[in-house]
Order: sequence, then structure tokens, then C-alpha cells
Amino acid sequence: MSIEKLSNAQIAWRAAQDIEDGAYVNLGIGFPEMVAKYQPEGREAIFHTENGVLGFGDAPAEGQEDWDLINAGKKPITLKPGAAFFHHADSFAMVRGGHLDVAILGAFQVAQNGDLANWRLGSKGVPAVGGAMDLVHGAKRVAVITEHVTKDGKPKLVEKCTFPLTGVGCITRVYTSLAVVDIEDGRFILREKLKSISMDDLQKHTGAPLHIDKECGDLVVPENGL
Amino acid sequence: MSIEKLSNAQIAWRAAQDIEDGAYVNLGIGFPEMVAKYQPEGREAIFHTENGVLGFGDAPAEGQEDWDLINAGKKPITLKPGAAFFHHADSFAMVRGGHLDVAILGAFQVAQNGDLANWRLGSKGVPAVGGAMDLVHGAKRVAVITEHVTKDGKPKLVEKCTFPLTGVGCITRVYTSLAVVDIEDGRFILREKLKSISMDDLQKHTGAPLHIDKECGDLVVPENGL
Amino acid sequence: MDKSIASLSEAISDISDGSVLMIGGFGGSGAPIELIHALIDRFVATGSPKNLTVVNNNAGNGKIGIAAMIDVGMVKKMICSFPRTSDPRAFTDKYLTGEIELELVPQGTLAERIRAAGAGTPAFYTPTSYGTELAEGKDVKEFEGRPYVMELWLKADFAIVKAEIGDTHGNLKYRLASRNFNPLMCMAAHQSIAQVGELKTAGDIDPEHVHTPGIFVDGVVEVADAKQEEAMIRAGEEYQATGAT
Amino acid sequence: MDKSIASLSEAISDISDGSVLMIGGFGGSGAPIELIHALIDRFVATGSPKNLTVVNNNAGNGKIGIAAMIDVGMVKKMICSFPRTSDPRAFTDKYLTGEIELELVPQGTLAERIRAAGAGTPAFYTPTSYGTELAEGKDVKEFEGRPYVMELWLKADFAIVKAEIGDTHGNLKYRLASRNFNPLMCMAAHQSIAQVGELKTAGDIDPEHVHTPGIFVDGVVEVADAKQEEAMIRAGEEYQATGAT
Repeated sequence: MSIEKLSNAQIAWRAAQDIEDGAYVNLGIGFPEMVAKYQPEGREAIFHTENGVLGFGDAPAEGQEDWDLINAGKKPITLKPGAAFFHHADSFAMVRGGHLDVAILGAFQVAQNGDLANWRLGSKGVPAVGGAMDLVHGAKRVAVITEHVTKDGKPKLVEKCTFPLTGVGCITRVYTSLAVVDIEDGRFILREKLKSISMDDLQKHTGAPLHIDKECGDLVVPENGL
Repeated sequence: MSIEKLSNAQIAWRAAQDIEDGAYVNLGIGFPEMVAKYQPEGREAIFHTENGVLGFGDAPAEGQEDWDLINAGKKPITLKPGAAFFHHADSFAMVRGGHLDVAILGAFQVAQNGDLANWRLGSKGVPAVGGAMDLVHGAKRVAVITEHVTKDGKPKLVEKCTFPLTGVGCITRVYTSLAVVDIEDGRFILREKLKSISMDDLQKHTGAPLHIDKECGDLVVPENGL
Repeated sequence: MDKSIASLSEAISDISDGSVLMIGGFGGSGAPIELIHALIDRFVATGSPKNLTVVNNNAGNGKIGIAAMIDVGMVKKMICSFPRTSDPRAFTDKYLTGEIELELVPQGTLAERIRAAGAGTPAFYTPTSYGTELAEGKDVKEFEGRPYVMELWLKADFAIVKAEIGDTHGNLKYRLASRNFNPLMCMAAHQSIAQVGELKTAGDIDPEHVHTPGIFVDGVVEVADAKQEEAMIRAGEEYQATGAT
Repeated sequence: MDKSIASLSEAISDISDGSVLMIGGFGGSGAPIELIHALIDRFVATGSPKNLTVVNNNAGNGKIGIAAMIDVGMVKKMICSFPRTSDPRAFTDKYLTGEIELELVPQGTLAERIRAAGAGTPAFYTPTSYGTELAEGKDVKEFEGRPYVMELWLKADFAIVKAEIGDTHGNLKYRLASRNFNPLMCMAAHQSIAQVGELKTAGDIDPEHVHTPGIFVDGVVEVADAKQEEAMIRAGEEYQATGAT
């Protein structure tokens, strides 16, 4: 079954619209890093990376990399004016002390009570957690960006996570390829959905009841090719 | 009753002889600060002060004070080559993490089990503790310099402290105006005493049994007028 | 992003009745004397903020700064390690008559409790104060055969500190030993305000030399000709309300 | 006082069988690659030090550094947050066959446990990992209505780190983001050794710019032409024993 859905770039764009001017933001490694590209004009966010940099900018041009200047994903970065370096304990003091305004993470599953599973799919292979379990407790707002369903069509928004948890009750908003969903009082509250999908279809692709608080808006993003 | 005894300068001199070359040292406010004056030639100690300076030197000449550069006693200091500044939590990480080699403190009472009372005489007035309770846990060696008895002749080396405790079992050596006493396994071990005082007289001025391990040396210091 | 604030009075305008207020500095080194006096001006003029709980290593010296706050009656409680100074009269008088409360905390525990608040650590264990009256009523636990006391984080509503240089992102650099509690207090307070000798544009402080990253600072106000508290005390200066009643 | 050490081999000579060894760096940034290779040289030549427990954020990359330590068989256990890299084969192979142990620690908890060891804090509470399998068996306590997990300090026998500049007192200054775990590891280890790009005389680093005060550092060795681990990996370099068997 094929449904119209947002590209990763479009999901990232939508998430970027909610980042306020002057916000301190941590973007998880991988897909969430795309969010930085879509900061609305006129707003300035300050990006934090776990390995001790605040205020980093775009990747350097090829050949201009300085491997002492990297982000948590070990990718080369550049600095913006007003940047600062600090050690790992200070960096995670920023995280665990709740000094970040927004953290945006990827997910395997998000449960209706805000539980997140994003670090491990089972007990096989080499486990690796990095800063994921810190970041879920680290920001005033912890959001997830994700496909609405897995590659084989299973819901990623679920009643209860079946994969190992990253954190308990920590996610407040999910941006998916089909919808924007808040988590409040142990329930999914549908805030926006693509116009092209019916409420029934969206519910079928969601593993727990979607509630509507007053109204559900249209999820509108720029054309693909962002 | 009048007995021959060491001056404060002589006690401080004696304590200084045990500070090894390259030692990191914290000297308590007041009398212990005198120890810095008597570092043996050819040895270099690095002095730590609680308010975030390592490697400070003598007081500046009058009129040369910079009140942003002070020690824990709020007295102006100067810097030696190799000095470093840091914040209060790092400063007390040095202390509580046991990174200092020696701390030398004053005392109201020291008990034979190593308990120290040096912050408060009773429940009257305004209590003030400063860094005393941190410093007693802060060094590989925590020593006390003190008169052997109080102004009215009462022992300061006692079976059990009667004044409020600063720390439990923390003192390893006491330099007094009459003797050098180690604390081991809950007992006072007399290491050195003034030649001019008999063992009996010294015991009379001491509130708990003085033990001798093999032999007791003479407490020899330079003439007064140091 | 521009965290600069135009005036001292604006910088302290959010501080409200009953707040927990951390005030930086150790002795006069790092003490934000102009911010403190602006706060007293406001209290003298409006009666607010009152009933403050003030966190500082000491409890005021002479007739300026925290001592003047105590004198005018805006402080309900002091949390400090050493409420004694060369001239501690302001605190001592009110303490002995029961007009001001005191929470006495060992200096290292005070520093670490403040850092813990900033780092999201609600409690930690320390050897400090074990077996003393300052540990009474506190949890004790043994680790590797040695007893430790559990201490709780110490959070604040506001912090006011002094730095040598600040920038529009709130990055701070301190002069000499005036760093002391200031970086920790900026971490621990809901709103942190710094007075700086020089306010620069973001990018003008070497990122390797930043002592307090801007994320911990909410507002920066330039006081180019700031006084040094200790020098004022030695000169016998007294707080004087600026124009206000 | 002179903490300078003349050679890499002398710098790592005290590290003994069964030690807990912290190795600085995050990726190649701050990784003391020359010290690591000197240590492998010694193991290849003498069979010691073996059975090491290594603490680092990762578990080796490519065929150099920690990966090469694992390959030659001198590592018994890794304590890290993320044992995955662009080429994690060395660790993965031995982990999947049970030849190497893994203690997986969330990155912020790892950093804070290391700092706690350096600060004399045997345990602290953190929200991180609550409700997850990494919190199993750990004490949980509620503060202000929220559950927290108790974590223990993480001490080491030795730490090896890299800094840009060091002085004869052991003061260190790091370049850009290469600071990361290095100041913490220097605090937490019984003996800390730094390789520095430039070794200066005490007094040549501005005391306000010191990142790691010398009290936390026991030895400093100059490696003027140090390589960058990440650059080496991208160039496909492999560890080669220098002359030894």
C-alpha cells in the first residue's frame, strides 16, 4: 500500500518551524541534523553538540576539515561567532541540567505516554547508546522526527514500546511523514495531518488512539525538492 | 606554671620541614599560613587556595594589592609562574578528590582517634565553617599546628573532642609547641618532643595517653627570631 | 541573538519577592556591586523585592553590597559558608536578634550543590561534614568502606555575577580569582544576569577562552567603571540610595 | 617542579597489567595516538601491560589507536558509551566471540562518573537511564517527585590524554573541541600523562587560560608533530610496531 507522505527534508523543515529565535538546540546524529538546514529566515538558533561545542555552523568545504573540530557524529563542523568550547561534563550539565530549549531525536518507537525507544532493536550485535539517554532528559522540549511507519508498514507511534527504552515519558511532540502529534497526559493528540490522508487511514497507521483537541490543522510544507 | 615552648614561628618551621618538593599544599587561614614562610631551600611547594588559585606566592607590597587576586582569607596575593585559576567546584574537586598532598590546619582540639574540632567553640554567636570541613577530607596528609595546651592550660590533644567536630578520624599528625605527635590506630604516637620537657610533664599536658613507637626524637628547631 | 541589557535597573527588574538569589563573588573579587546596589535602589523605592534568600559564600561586609541589602531589610535568609568578614555587623546584628535566618553550608559542599543544580543532579554524596552537626538529619551511606553524607542540589531563581568581559551571546570571561562561584551560579539559576566591564559582540571572545558559555547567561549589562567591593570597604564607603526615597 | 618526560616510552612505563586506563579524546579529536602506540609497542615487545580495562567514549576505530590495542590483545574490557565507529571491526569481532567485555554507559553519565571520581564524589543521582535496561539493578530515588538513578564514580589507575600546549607544572590547554573528556580523565586517574604539541616553561600559559590545572597532571611529554587519529584513519594508516617483535 502506498500513501502520499513527506520526505525526510519536509519532516525536518516542519520541525524547524517550531524552533524559536535564540533557542539552544541539540539535533541527534543522522536524520535530525537535517533540521539545521531549515531554520526560518530571521531566526537564530544556537546549536549544541555533546562533545563540547556551542554555536557551531555548517560543515566546512571539502579539504577544509579540521578533525579537532567535529560534532557528536564525528563530522567536521565550523564555528559561528559567539561559539564556546567546554569539557564533556560541562556539556552534559547543559543537557541534563535542562538548559537546552529543544532536542530533536530520531525514533524506532514512541509510545503514547512519551516513552521513547531509539537506541537498540533487540539483544543482538553490539549495543551503543551515546548521548541518547541523556538528551531525552535534557531539554525543555524533546521532540522526535520520524517516518510514521516502519519500512514494512508497522506503526512507530505505539501504545507501549516493545523495543528497549531510551527514556520514560520524555517525548512531547512527534513530527512524522504524515502528521504532527503531541503527547499530553499519556495520549497522542493530533495537531496536524496531511490533507491527503483521511483520519481513518491515519489512525490505521498509528498504534494507539489519536485524539483531537479542538481541531486538527493541515500539515503544510513546501514542495519536495527543498 | 610556665614551661619552655616553641613560638608559633617555630611550630610553623617544624611543619614546613615535612613538606616535600613538588607538594600541593593548602594552608588554613591564620596561623597555618605562616608555614609558607619556612619552606626549606631547594624545595618548591605549590600552594592552593579555596577560592580558585593554584600557585600563589607572597603578599604584594603595600599599595600593589589587586583585590581580584586574593586568597581564602581574603588577603591579597601574588602569582608564581605556572599558576592557574579555576572555579570553586573545580577548586573543591582538588580538595575533596584528595589531590592535595598536604593540608595544615589550626585546631581547638584533636582527639586520639584523629577527630578534629576547629570551627566552633559552642552554640553562641554566629557559626562560620568556610572550607574547614572540606579540607579535613582533602589531602593525602592532614596535619594540625597548634599550641600544646589552651591559654588556661587545658590539653588540646584529648581522648575525645568536646567541642563541635570539624571531621572524624581525619588528622594524621599534630605539630604542637611541645611535640610532634602522629595519630595511628586511634592512639597518639609521640615522634618528637622538646628536650627540655620530661615525658611525665608532657603527658600531664596531654589529654590522652602518649605512646612511643620504638623511639621518640628531639624536637629541634632554629632559635626564636625566625 | 543579543542578550545585552541597557541599564542596571532593567537588568534586575525581574527579581521578585521571595526569590532565591545567588550573588557571585568571594570577598570583593567577582562581587557584582553595581547590580546589588541597583537592586537595593529598587527595594528602597518600591518595597520590592523583599524576603529574599541570598546565596553567597559570606553574609555581607561593611555597609555596602549584601551587608547593605541586609541593613535595609530585604533579606529573609542567608545560605553561606562563612558569615564573618572584616565588618560583619549587618548580618550579626540581625542574626542575634532572630531577624534573619542562616543555612550554614561547608564551602565545598556549597559550591558542589550549586553546580549540581546546574547539572541536573538532585543529590550527591560527599565525605564533607560526616560526623558533624552540619550532617545531622542527612542520609549517610557507605562506599568502599567509608561513610559519606548525601547533599541536595541548590537551585536559584536568579543569579547576579560580575565578569571582566561578556559578549552579546552571554559568554563570559572572568578576571584573575574573580571566577570563584560565578560560573556555578550562572548554571544553577533560572535567570542569570552578569555585569561586565566590557561588552563585546559575539565572536570577539576566543571560544577556547570562554569561562561561562552563554547558554548559562540570560542577560549582560555593561558597567565599564565598576568598583571593587573590597576597595570600597577599605575606603569606608557606604551604600546610598540613588535618588530614590 | 618539572613534570616533563623525555620520551613516549618513559611516559607510559608505569602502566601495569590489569590497570584501568582512561584514554582521552572523542573520535580523533584529543586522542593521544602517539602515547597509545608507545603502549602497544611495549606490549608487543614485553607482553605487558595486558588485561587492561580501557575507558573511552568509543571502542576503537580502524587499525590504529584503541582498535590496535584490541587487535593485539591487551584489552580485557571496554567502558564506553558508543562502541561503534566508521570501522569498529576490532572491537566487534572480539565482542561477538566473547573475547572482550563491555560496560556500556550513557555518554553524560560516563562524563559525570569520571568527574565524580576526580571530585571525591562516590555517587550521584541522575535522570539519565531511568526506566531503561542500563538502570537495571541500580538504586532509584525520587527527588521533587521525579525518579533518579544512582551512579557511582569511575576511577582509573592511569589516564593518557592529548593537549595542544602543556607546561612543566602540568598545566594544559586544549585545541578547539579536543578538550572533551580529557580534563575529566586527568582528574579521575591516579597517574595522568599528557602528550602535548608544545611543552612550555611554567609561566608561559596565561593562568586564566589554563584548562587543566597542573595538580591533575603527573607527566607531560612533548610530541611536536603529533598525528590526528581521524586523518590517519581516512588515510588508511595501520599501527606498526616500531622495531619491537
